[in-house]
Amino acid sequence: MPLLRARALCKTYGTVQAVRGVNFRLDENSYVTLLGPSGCGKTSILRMIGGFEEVSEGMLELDGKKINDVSASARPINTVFQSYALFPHLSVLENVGFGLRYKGLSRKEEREKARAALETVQMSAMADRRPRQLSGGQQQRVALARAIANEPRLLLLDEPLSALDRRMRKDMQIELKDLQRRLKMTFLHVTHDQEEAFALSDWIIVMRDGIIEQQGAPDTIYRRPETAYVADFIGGAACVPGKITDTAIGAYEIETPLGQFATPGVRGLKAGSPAVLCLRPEQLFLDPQGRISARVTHAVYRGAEWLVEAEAAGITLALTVGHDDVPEIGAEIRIGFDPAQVWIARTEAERRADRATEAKP
Amino acid sequence: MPLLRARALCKTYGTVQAVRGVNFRLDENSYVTLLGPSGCGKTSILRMIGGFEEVSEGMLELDGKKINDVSASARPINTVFQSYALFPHLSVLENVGFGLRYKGLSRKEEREKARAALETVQMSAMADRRPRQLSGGQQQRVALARAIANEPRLLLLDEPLSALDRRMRKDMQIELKDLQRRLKMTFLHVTHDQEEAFALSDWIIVMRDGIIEQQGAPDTIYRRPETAYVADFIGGAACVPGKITDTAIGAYEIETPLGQFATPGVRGLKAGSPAVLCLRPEQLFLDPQGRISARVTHAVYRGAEWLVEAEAAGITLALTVGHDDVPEIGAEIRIGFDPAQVWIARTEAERRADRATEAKP
Amino acid sequence: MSRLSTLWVWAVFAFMYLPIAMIALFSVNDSKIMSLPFSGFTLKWYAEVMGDGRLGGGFLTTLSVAFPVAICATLLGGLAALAISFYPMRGRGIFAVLLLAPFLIPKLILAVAQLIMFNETGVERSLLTVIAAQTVIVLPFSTLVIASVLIRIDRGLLEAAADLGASGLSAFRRVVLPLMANGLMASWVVAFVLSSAEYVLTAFVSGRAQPLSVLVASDFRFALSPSLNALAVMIVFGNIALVALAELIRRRASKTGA
Amino acid sequence: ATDLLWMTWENLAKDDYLAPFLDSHDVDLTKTFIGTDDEQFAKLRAGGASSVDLITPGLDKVSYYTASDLLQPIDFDKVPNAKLLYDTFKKTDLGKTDGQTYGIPFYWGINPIVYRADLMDEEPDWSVFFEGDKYNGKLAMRDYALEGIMIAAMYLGIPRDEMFTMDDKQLAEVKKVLMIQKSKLRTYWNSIGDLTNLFATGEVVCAFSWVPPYYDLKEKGLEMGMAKPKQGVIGWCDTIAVPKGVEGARRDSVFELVNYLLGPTYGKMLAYGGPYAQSTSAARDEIDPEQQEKIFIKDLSVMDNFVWKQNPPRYNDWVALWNEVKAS
Amino acid sequence: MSLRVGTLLAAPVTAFLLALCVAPLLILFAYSFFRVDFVAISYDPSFANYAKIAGSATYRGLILKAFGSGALVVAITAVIGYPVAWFLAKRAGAMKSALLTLLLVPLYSGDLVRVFAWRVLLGAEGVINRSLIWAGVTDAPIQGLLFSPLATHIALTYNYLPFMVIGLWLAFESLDDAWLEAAADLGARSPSRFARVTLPLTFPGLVAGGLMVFVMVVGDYLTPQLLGGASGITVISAINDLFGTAFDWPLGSAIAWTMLAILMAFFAMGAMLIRRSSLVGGS
Ligand SMILES: Nc1ncnc2c1ncn2[C@@H]1O[C@H](COP(=O)(O)OP(=O)(O)OP(=O)(O)O)[C@@H](O)[C@H]1O
Ligand SMILES: Nc1ncnc2c1ncn2[C@@H]1O[C@H](COP(=O)(O)OP(=O)(O)OP(=O)(O)O)[C@@H](O)[C@H]1O
Ligand SMILES: [Mg+2]
Ligand SMILES: [Mg+2]
Repeated sequence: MPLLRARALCKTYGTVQAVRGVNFRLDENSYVTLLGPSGCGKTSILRMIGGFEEVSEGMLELDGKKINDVSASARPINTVFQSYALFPHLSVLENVGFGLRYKGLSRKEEREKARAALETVQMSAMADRRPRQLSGGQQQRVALARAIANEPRLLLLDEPLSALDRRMRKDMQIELKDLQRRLKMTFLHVTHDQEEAFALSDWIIVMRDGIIEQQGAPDTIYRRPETAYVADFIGGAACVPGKITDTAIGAYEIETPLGQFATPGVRGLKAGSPAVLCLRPEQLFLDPQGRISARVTHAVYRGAEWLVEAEAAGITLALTVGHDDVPEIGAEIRIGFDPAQVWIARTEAERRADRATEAKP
Repeated sequence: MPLLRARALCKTYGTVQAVRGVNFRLDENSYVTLLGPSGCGKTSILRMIGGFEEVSEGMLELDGKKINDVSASARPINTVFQSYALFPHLSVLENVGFGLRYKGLSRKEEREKARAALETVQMSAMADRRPRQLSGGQQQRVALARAIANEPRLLLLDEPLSALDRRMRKDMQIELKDLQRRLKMTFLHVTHDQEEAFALSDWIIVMRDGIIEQQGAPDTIYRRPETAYVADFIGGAACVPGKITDTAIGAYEIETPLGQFATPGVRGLKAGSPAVLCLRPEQLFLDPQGRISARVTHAVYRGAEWLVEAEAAGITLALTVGHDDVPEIGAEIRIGFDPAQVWIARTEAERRADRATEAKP
Repeated sequence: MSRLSTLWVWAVFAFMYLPIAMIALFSVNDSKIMSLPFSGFTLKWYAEVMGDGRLGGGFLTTLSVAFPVAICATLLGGLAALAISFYPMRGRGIFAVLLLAPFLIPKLILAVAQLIMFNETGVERSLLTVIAAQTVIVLPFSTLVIASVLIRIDRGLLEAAADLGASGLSAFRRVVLPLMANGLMASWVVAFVLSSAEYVLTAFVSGRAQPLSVLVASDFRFALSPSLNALAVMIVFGNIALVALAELIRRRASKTGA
Repeated sequence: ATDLLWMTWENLAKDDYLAPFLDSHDVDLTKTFIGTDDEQFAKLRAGGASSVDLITPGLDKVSYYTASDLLQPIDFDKVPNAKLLYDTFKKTDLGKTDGQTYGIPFYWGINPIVYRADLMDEEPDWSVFFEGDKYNGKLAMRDYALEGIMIAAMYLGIPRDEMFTMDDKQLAEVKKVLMIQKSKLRTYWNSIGDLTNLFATGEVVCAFSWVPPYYDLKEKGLEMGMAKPKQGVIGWCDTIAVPKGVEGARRDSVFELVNYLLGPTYGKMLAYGGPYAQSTSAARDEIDPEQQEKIFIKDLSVMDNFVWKQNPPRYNDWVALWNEVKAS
Repeated sequence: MSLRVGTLLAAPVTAFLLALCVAPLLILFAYSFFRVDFVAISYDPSFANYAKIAGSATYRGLILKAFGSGALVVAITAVIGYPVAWFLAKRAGAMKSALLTLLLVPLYSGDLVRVFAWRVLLGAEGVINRSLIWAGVTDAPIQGLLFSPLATHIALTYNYLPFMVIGLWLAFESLDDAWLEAAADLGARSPSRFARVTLPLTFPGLVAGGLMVFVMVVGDYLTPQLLGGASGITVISAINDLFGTAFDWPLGSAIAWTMLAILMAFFAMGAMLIRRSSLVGGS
């Protein structure tokens, strides 16, 4: 039995449909991320699970029991808020110990437990400070300690790292992942940063406009995107529109403005139906024999390599290039790729049509 | 003559020394980024240049003339504020036209110029909206249009992209770079995101704790970091402490816990002095014949590849690994690299000592 | 929890309007005495108020005091609010205490003190002294109202204006003033209302011309005419109408974006 | 027109009383009403005399004003009706300083006990405020030190000539009975409108009062009684006085008004409207005997039995005592 | 932007307040050292008046009573006002400013008119007593409803509740909901949330609203006088008496200044409390 299950979960604010029927499950001892652009409904889902927002429609089950109407304070779920929401009038230690008051512990046990939680996030030295005397990263750890001190079954994290600089974020990612492994809790982490999602998750739920576009293991999401949207959002893939011409076993044949290719893809595409060919920057390479001829429009330095943008038959392709091979802007280049490595996904239009028929029965 | 020059610039707030004597120049028609972690003094520098904050010590020169005491409104410098600071009571067009009132233009010219600036950022269609009716990205463009409509010599941008999600940020980066090229203005862009700095800049100034750690072309910064701090902050390099044993021509010989290597490095290191060997993740590879023996501690999925962390002689090394080669956690691996490609930088301690002697005369 | 508090809020509002309801009932009660039981419906008390030349004159006096008080208080309050919340200044703490002082001094004490001062300095009591005295006690309110609007204005907008070439004055005129307009309006209404209701201070410092509030108070000494109830009802509903008007203006303004 | 401001009691300045004067004179009259004599004095003293043209101080209080140099002497040449003053008022020293009259007696009356005849068995006297507990919580007393202490003194039987110069021992006695009185009161009343309301709502059945509520409430159908206590009846007289700063045309108009106020037209209206007695005999003959009886001018000798209010030399102590009782 | 702009703006306001608020109070202060002789003020300074106040059980008692009343009404309005302020700040939405003003509007009916409305409501034969008798709760009217400290405090609560609500409302406006959610998240039920989070974090508003209410209650002499019955005297009405009836301005001034000094002490204490708690709380 999964720890938590969301069934046809909906959230409506007045006339705004923020979450429009999502289904997912969170297993025990797993790290799940909710990934999607701003405004897609991630926070709304988290807040319903936390109990801060009423479920408009659908159901939330914890251990198989409906918890729609259980109050926030009664759920074995804790949250690390995006803004940390540390109590400014309490010391770090008191913040961390806040929830332990309701566990029937003695004051001494309370303090000990809070200290242990602070230890876990390596913040024991600052136990007596006030939140405002801490840096952003330190506050974040206190928020984390406060949430884990309560030993919840499920820990919710709402973009906990978005305020940190890149390096600090990387360090915290590693700490979070370690912590989840050590404590064997389930973490549900909201982010709009795909790299963060990859770094952390056992399972990724990609959202858009209140619905789930795709969910699966990180590798599946990255390598087998179901829709052009996921391919673009996750891998920065160029999505070349085309039409399936053949559905031979193991691969599709697709006809695109860039040529015809035999390539694996999502299941269920039919001959004659439109589809997109997803080409990620690191799958493309400069190749004098390449089948695609393109004109360079931009070249962006990225430290370890360059990201070159080129236009071919009206389509913008991006590819990564080593320092020594960067072409001039405006140059004609030829681009190659291995058709067996790229992927065919559904078009947005078709995906929407599918969803409509799905929804009916 | 450079457009702007900062000489021994300092900013003190009460007892806080936010900027502690920085020297740099901005050339005409260049894109410069100020890069550094939170609180290092980036905004303070920008605000002194913009004229919103008094210079505590040192000098700012524009075209060779001191501008310390010129008021903000009299400087040919405009700013794109982090929070955009659009006037909520004015329409988009009126916002963009705001500064033109002080240029002695007729109302008609004013409107035309504002429209042209909106055209530049592709926002003409929204000329009559109020700022609150725009999305974050659109607001950002209006802020940009407002700043460039005044045709400043120098445009200051304070983390203009930090509020956007990753995909939108990438798009805006390309637009900004294009704009700077087309308008031939000088842009000074503040960020704490090294990728953003690389994507945009002709020149990067890396700051830390109110001082400049290093400045130079992006490639120099990336490939020839002067200090361990820059190597780590910019390239995520592992910095292995060691001691220079030989200063043969073209390369140093360095003795480290991982072994002895002959490697290029920053100028001026002497035999016997401490130094650090900087190993960036993409420079390391799994190699059964590799000289370094390590134990895997973490593996993080990053989509295109994995980032594996391993410990060797008490030092944590990170390396990127393809999907199919990811070792188990805890496994013993051997790591290799090409000594000619890596780099030796100064230790933090030495850098500080240098700075002290620099400061004296 | 939420339902309970809603109930509580309604109860509190009911409590606040309970005496008003009584006043309204007795303003149409056909008896000169304000006591139960009711004796029938009449509008004659309203007619009496309308027809009372003295009250009418008092009403005009009230207006001729309330308008300038509202303007002065809003003007001074605007300056004070700007000084305290928008433009940095030295000695802000002391200034804030000074601003709050009239609020913290029992009105009667202030009234007596002012009366003595006017007498000692030979200032004739007149509508001017009433206006000045009322402005003093309305000032903390109008400052508060305007400051609460100013606080919400992003200081960055001033910098943006300077950045675009606007001088301090021009930035004020083109940015701050339009953005604080709602606050000024609200302050004006609050000041007007407070001024027209004030009588402890007014009774002391008014000279020959007597505002309505003072007349009502002196009338009460002798005969509790129900027409005073009618007057109160008219004032309350007049105020509700004013407030509704201000609200309407605010809504319209916020729709257009300010 | 000449603008005049008259500071007075509301029931003296009804529009119809003044209409004949205003119709025949080019005067714009504004009235401002007072609640107590002392308030009138405090306002004038603090705010200066110049702000008012005509005031209505109590006869006992005129010395306050003259000592503060706030009044000008009455110009009897301009007030022919002053010749008609009753002898008592002609003879009294009150209102005069150095032989000059500053406050000319204007109207007078008594402060009786008013009670709800339907709710009280017998006519009360002052002792109802000090003895027995039948009417506990149903009584009211004016919140005014001078009268409050005078009543206690009358109840205690302190002679009239000692009343205003009581020594500490007598005052202590007074204080003791006032404390008893306080425990019997529903409340102290502050204005006559306030008291009328108290009677009408049934909160109070008996109070030391002024005359108007008796007639007002009777008119409204309540069974009211008015008692003149046998221990002594408090008599009062208010004067008209002209503040010092009034000069020129305004002064002329003011004295014309004063003369009118002491004349027959006004006197008659006051007798029926108030009902109050004027201090002159100008209108006496035009008033029918029943009304004369009401305002005590049928047999003028009653005036001799009144305890006229005076200004006690130790008034500050009286006020302090009164406050002590109230605060206890 | 130099400091001078703010100073320039503050100058006219400062001058105005110095002339019309501070100066009169200073004159009053000077008077408090003089003596009255019949109706003449004699200008030989002494501390006699202050000594008199210190020596008088009556005045000491009255000052104490005023502060007691103030504290009581502050407590009552705080209890009543908290949910209202919370509702206005967090639940009222677009109706916020309309509701706030509707809360204030009844006060414009005038103190005096309202006093008599209270008499009709609370009187022995008033609305409430009649209702109670009709409902069979009592068979005789409750006399103590009117002309009692109870009546005074009901009306005082009524008069100043809106000011407490305004103070608290301002504090609630800057109280981030996230803190309450965090508390709920950690298992705190609503009473505990209130005690451990809401109360400490809205404390500055409580102090500000409390000070306003306190001062106004202390200064209100009409309400106790007209509704409080035989014990309705207050220190302010005593001051009023001294200025009016007894013409003892110096003593009145001295009592007024004693009051002011104590109030200022309270104010300073309140300011300190706010500063301390905003050092701790706020953001
Ligand atoms: N209280 C609310 N009332 C009305 N609309 C709301 C409310 N909260 C959220 N929304 C809307 O619901 C949608 C989803 O909001 P949500 O906060 O869940 O997005 P999100 O995915 O968390 O975005 P972000 O990454 O920007 O935090 C948005 O369009 C938002 O405007
Ligand atoms: N007005 C101020 N008063 C006091 N200290 C200040 C003030 N402004 C900035 N500081 C301090 O000066 C230092 C530099 O601040 P600055 O804003 O320049 O940093 P930054 O590099 O822009 O950081 P971030 O990336 O977080 O914006 C910080 O330690 C900050 O706390
Ligand atoms: Mg969110
Ligand atoms: Mg900054």
